[in-house]
Amino acid sequence: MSAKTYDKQNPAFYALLVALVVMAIGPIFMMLTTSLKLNVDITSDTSSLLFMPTLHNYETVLCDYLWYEAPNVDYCDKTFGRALVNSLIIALISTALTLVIGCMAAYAIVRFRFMGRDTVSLTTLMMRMVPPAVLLVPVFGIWTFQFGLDGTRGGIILVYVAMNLPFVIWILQSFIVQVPIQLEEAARMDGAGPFQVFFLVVLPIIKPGLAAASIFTFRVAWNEFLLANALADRNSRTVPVTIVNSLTEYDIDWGVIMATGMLLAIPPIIFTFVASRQIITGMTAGAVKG
Amino acid sequence: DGHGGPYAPYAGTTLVINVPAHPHYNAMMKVLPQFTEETGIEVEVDQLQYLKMRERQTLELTKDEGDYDLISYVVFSKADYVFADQLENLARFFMNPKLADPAYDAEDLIDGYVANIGIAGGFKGYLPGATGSLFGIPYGSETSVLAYRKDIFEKHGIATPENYDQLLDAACKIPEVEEGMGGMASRAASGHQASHAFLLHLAPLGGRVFDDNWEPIINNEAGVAAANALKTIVDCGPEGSQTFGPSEAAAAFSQGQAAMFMDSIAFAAGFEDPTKSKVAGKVGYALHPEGVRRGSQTGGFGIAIPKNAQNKEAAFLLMQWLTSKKGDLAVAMAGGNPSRFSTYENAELNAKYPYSATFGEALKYADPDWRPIIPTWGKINADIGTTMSQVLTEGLDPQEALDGVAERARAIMDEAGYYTWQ
Amino acid sequence: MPRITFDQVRKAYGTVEVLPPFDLALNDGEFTVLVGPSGCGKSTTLRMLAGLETLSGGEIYFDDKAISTLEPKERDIAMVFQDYALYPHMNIAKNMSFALRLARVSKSEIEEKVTRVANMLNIGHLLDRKPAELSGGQRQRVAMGRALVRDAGTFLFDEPLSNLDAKLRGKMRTELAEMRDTIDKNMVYVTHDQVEAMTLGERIVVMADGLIQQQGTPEELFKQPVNKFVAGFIGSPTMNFVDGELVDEKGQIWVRGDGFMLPLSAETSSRMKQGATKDVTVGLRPSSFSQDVTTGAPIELKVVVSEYLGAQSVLVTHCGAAEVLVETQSAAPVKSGTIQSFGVNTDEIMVFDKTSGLRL
Amino acid sequence: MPRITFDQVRKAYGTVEVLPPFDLALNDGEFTVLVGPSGCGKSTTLRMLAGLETLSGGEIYFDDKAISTLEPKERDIAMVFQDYALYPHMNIAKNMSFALRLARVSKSEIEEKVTRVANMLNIGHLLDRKPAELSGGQRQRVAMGRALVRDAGTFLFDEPLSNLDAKLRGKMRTELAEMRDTIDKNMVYVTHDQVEAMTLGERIVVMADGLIQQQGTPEELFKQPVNKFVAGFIGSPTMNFVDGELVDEKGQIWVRGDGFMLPLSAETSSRMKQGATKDVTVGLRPSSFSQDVTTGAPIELKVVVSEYLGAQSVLVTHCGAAEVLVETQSAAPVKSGTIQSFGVNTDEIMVFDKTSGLRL
Amino acid sequence: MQTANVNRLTPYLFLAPAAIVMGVALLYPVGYMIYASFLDWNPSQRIGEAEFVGLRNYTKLLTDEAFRESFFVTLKFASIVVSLEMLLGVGLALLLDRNIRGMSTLRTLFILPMMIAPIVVGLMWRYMYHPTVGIFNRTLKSWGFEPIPWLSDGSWAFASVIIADVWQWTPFIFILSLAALQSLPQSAMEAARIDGANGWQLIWFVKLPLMMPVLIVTLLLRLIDAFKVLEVILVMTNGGPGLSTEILSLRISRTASEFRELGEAAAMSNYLLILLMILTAAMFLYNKAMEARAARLRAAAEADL
Ligand SMILES: Nc1ncnc2c1ncn2[C@@H]1O[C@H](COP(=O)(O)OP(=O)(O)OP(=O)(O)O)[C@@H](O)[C@H]1O
Ligand SMILES: Nc1ncnc2c1ncn2[C@@H]1O[C@H](COP(=O)(O)OP(=O)(O)OP(=O)(O)O)[C@@H](O)[C@H]1O
Ligand SMILES: [Mg+2]
Ligand SMILES: [Mg+2]
Repeated sequence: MSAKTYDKQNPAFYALLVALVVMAIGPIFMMLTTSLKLNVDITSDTSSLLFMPTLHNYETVLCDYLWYEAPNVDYCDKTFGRALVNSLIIALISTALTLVIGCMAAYAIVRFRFMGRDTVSLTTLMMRMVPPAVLLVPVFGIWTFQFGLDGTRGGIILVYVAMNLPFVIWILQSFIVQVPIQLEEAARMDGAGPFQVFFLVVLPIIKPGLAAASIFTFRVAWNEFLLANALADRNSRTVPVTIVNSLTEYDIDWGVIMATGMLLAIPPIIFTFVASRQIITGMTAGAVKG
Repeated sequence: DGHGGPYAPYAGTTLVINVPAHPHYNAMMKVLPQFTEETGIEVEVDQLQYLKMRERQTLELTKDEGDYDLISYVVFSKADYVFADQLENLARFFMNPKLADPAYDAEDLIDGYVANIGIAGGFKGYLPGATGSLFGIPYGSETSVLAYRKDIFEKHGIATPENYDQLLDAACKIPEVEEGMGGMASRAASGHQASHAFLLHLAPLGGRVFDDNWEPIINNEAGVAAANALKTIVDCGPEGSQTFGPSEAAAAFSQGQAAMFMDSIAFAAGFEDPTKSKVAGKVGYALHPEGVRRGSQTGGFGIAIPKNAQNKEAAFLLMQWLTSKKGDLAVAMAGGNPSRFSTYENAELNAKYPYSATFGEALKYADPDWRPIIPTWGKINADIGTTMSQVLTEGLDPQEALDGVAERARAIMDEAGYYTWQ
Repeated sequence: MPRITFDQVRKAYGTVEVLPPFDLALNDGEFTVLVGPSGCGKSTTLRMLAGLETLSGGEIYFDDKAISTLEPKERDIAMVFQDYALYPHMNIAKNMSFALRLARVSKSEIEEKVTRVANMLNIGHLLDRKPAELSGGQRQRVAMGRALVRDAGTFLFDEPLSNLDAKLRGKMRTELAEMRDTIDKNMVYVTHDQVEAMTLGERIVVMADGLIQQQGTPEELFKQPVNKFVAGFIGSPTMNFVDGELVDEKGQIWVRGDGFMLPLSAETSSRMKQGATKDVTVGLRPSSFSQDVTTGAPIELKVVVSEYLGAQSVLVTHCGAAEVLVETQSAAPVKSGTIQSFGVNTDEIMVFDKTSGLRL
Repeated sequence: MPRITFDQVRKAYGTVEVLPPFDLALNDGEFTVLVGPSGCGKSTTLRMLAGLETLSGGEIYFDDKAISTLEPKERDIAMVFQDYALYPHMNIAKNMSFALRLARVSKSEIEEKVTRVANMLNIGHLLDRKPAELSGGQRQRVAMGRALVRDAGTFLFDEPLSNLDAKLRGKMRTELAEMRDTIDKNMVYVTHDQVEAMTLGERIVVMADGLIQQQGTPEELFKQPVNKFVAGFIGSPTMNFVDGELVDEKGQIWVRGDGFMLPLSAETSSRMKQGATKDVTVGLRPSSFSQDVTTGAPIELKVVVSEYLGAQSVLVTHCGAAEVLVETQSAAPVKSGTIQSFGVNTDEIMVFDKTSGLRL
Repeated sequence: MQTANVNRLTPYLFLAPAAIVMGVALLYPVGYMIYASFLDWNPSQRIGEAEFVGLRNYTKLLTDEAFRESFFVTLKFASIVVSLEMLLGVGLALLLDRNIRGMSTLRTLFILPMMIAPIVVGLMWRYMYHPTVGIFNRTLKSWGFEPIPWLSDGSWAFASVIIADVWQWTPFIFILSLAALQSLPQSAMEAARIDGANGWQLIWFVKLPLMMPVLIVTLLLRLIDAFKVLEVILVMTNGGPGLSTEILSLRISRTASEFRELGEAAAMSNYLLILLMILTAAMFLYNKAMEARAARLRAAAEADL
């Protein structure tokens, strides 16, 4: 691979490229710098790139988790740390569950010709169309009065799994159809039962698809606000909910908000860097073959 | 464990209360430990942005068993909650000798607030009257005052506005004489904020949304005058005023971009905090200027016990403790907004917060009928808000705008059955 | 090593009957090749035998035991797939031992078997690699090894060579032929390539359109095809078919067509006499022509294209309107466009009923 | 129809030189085939000619005009790609006329040309279809048609048949051969299949590892290969190579090896005498053996596998330790495991230098 | 025949978890919602207490000016953002479809905007659009230009909202188009070059048509999401000024929580759903028909050889 050659491009092209990159990540960079500024610097008229970076805002956000007493945090809102833990638990568990369940369903649909791929694709698109704002009240009502799941992490996980399933099934199908059926037949000849075939042969082979799907599920489960806001009680609240709740009418603390925003953005950013290749294949597989 | 008296049976109970993220309730958080220490009752606080809090409560109160023992509600939620029979009538508790504190002195509570926030079922359904009863107690209630830059006003020899003419003159004069500074920072963002800003001027200028027969009169002269006043203020205000929510407006003022700010008293503490404000110490406070009458905002929050609460008695005890003379003073000293006349008269408080006297004075003019607190208000409020926003940003004619609002409001009221008896 | 018997087995997908009821008996220890054009139902037959496909009717017996409802793993069968179907995420050792591991064979035994088979197939040094890191031929051997390691009674092959390039295919074919001679198991081999069928099969079953056309040894099929289909299918280049009519001239029967008149051998003639058909199709193998006109009945053909291959040439010629392929052992290319005379070996002329296609 | 000359053309990807500098001249109007094993640089050569790949050095001349910096469209060439490269979104008519439309040829002329070529290729009825709606062979013809319609001076083909199945490939090959004879253009054809090269090429250029090994007519290559590589590459089944040594016995030169001793023909001998080498590799074509022992020098071989093909058999035999393929015109299968005697046509024996591989 | 039974049940076993979860937690609430659109239901009521009003919510909406306005805003918003994003995304992809070092890193960077929570994106842009402290107006001022009323003027606010959405979602289209481009058959491109196509002709006649299937799916996905944008606008403008940025999903959410009219909100989203479904179904049917035709003709082609 080291012998791979690249075309030479003219400098204008690179200039354009730099401009595009700045446009794409400029706002994120700005969020980062703002989160490192004191409020006085943020709201002062005189803008400058020269400022004293400070971790003050992060101290405020994470006050509960500091091993030292932050000197300038006058009032500690303990909810952020808890929300971070909730977000992680909810996002990870719902992602894992969605993948396993979705993968099994996609497999059944592809292999056993249950209903057409089209039905699933259509359902997926339809489900994507339902605005969460509308689902909110029915979901709350059902979760509360019929399932008794309100306020629990389990309840939130259930919605997220359900919300993400259609899309995951859709994406994974295109990966599973690519698994040669002969592999499964070979495994059957080798004496494997249906579940052995699935877990020992199919699942390991579609790992890239799983990775791609996981990123999308994670993104939704991590960022979702409306349903989490309705379903979570104070113990199961997630980070987006806490962010919105910290926007008071009386004083918007941009520094703290940007710091929270940064903290919220970090996991997806890491995810993106780790698995960017998979995201692309996943998206394209889903889109192109859908 | 040593907690005697009325609190003994409830020591060890944990109450869960739901309150907004608001300076007053931040102050409350500072006094709660005192309550726990005195009574042995633990309190867990769930703090939310107030509109989200309202959404959450709407859902929460429909449950059979609620999470919250005590809720703080936005004043206009009173109509919804009471109408849906989701709040406890406080009579039950005040009648209970084991719970009611004889020294409570309910008369000391600011009556405008009690009428506005606490009582339902009387005149027009949401005002006191022979048929009314008490469902909540004001806590963190607010009225509007005029905050202005003493230094700027002095520099240019402008007098503190006493009436609307002076106010509007000052608002537009300042940008001319003080470069880069707007006259008054006001809320104006589309929706609730613009509506709020409009109502702020409607009452003093003699207007009402409905007359006593529920006919919309928002489009009468007073209404148009209020709209024009708001437009003048916003046009002469600091840059970008048209999208200001209260926080941006307050920030504009505290960063020195506006010379006046007329809004809730709750902002005062922020202006005086030198870590956040550049104008600390330079701000003077005055009564909401008079139009054809005085009529300042009644708003803010009250506290109530949900029907589906699980520790109602203990919740009542907390409620009573918080709104008692002692509790009110404590929260005021911590930076909250008192709800009792006696607190405003307290010398200690006045020493710490010099503006308290002005606020106490302002409260006498708090107008309980500042806005109609009826279930259809949400829709009408939103309509006023978007229409006002159009007046402010798209040059829609105020009369035309308000005529439209009136027409739509009438349709809404009609549908809701307000004209059944006519 | 059971004796395998298909008894009135049929297969339909929905309403489409792809295999009408048929009987087939495979002798114990024999290497049987199912051959036929694409889509004729060879794979389906094999897969029913393997248990990967259900029967729509009839029964398959292993000796006297009906097995049609058994799971694949209960049939004591190993199978080599067309595209090898190696598990891409397992290395070669794991691939080969998968079945044994599922069957909970002891570690040491697995190790021993895998090593033995791998060495036999010359892939012992590849055991740690993943399938993607192997060449086509190596993968082919692994696929074979995976089947062999199981030591099953019956081995099934579904076109195992068709994914290889021509050179490798030839080589693997030879290896398979050697293996056929050393391993004494039931082997059923599916292919659509008649060369493979001829070189590998001890017995060949020719299928077309879901019907068994003929079964027999390679020689029988080549020399005594029962119909035009088999005659055309077996042999390369394919047999030429030209329409003609039978002419009886003084006891000697001739076939006459557009541009030729050939005498039939005595043996063929004798059979002809019984049939009343006059309109026939004449089958001539490209190898039946000789450039030495004296060695047979003379015929004149116009050479259209000459494909020079070194040791021999294939000539595309026209005989009247019909195209006729001729294989010559020429030492030099033949010029195209010329008219050449050939001698036809009359013993090798075959005559088919023009309508039914049956050999007369 | 320009005369095409490669002058010291070379190609490197990064630091890897895939084609060292080489010269090559293609005669005007000739059908030239570039043939060689996979990866030897055939496509690269063709693509440099087409202008799809830049040269790393040297120059290509059309007659006397240097063209290496011209865009493909300025070179007056048409190309048929291995995977046909039809535009999937255009119907066949549009596909064929694309180049003409880009060149702003008038509608009526386009129509006329497309119809003519389509009819010639027998795809006239498909003009409204999209490529996805065609079978492999039809697509192949469309690809050809797209090139033909352009009436370019030079036609390039990059393995145009390799995506077809064996039967269709044979058929298309014949059609191509017919076309070759009717269309008088420069044609450069790339393939790795020596059969295609032999049957199609008027001139064949054999490449290996980026080097041109030999060029010449099919017959020259078959009969007079310059080295072991060409000898082994051309001809099917491939030539057998066995190590041996030259023995001079009373003026008659023999090659002796493990299990054989064969006399060389006078002509070969005469050349041998000049060379001092004793250790040689003997090349024997499978077709040089005859079952009739009297027709040549006798040799005894042990038959390991017999591949019966009907008209002939290919025998895999052992001569000492070496494997030797023998092609026989047998009427019946040969039993494997037996030892057979053959006569070797000594005229066809070739001798190669054991180390350099050059033919002696 | 126990094994046979297991076999017949296998597909159901694999499907069951997904079916149960989706049925219980997705279809059921959606059905609930559809039912709700026939009710006069405020969120303080339980569904059983709500009054059945038939189609009243639907007919009322038809005459509701604010709804029509916001329907129009939605269409305007969706069509503008989607066309802008398609234009930019595809254009960039065509531009950047080159063999350059670091392409994968670049792609990763371009993905970042869409991985960030909508709430955060809204806040970020709201901060940048801030009339005084926002980076845009600051920069404008420092260069001596008039500041722009980003969010305080109806048309500007609409533009601002579009800019934010374009920022966040152009990468999505860019990446899909780039992937599509890079998987196009290379030889078709070469064939076109040999056929004499120049750069633009290559793009116009070959690349774009070949990317079309991917572009259509991308367009569909984007369109659906554009109809659902909520949090970003909510945070940035809350629909204002006036109704200038009040897209339907925002209005739905406000109708549910501010106006407390669940039935009406449900009816609104059903309107939206119907619109989207018509679009999608049309596209699907068209695709199906094309595929079927192709398959039929190919079968015919194989047969006649
Ligand atoms: N699942 C199926 N549904 C309907 N028809 C099928 C199915 N599988 C196979 N067929 C049909 O059954 C017939 C026989 O198929 P089979 O795969 O056995 O052919 P084959 O002889 O193996 O061909 P090939 O040489 O191409 O592999 C074909 O006509 C095929 O179209
Ligand atoms: N873009 C490239 N970068 C580096 N090496 C390349 C590139 N393209 C081709 N090569 C190398 O150049 C050599 C010649 O390739 P080329 O495609 O010409 O072979 P070929 O003779 O056409 O083979 P085939 O018959 O497989 O098509 C090969 O070794 C190949 O690996
Ligand atoms: Mg098959
Ligand atoms: Mg090549």
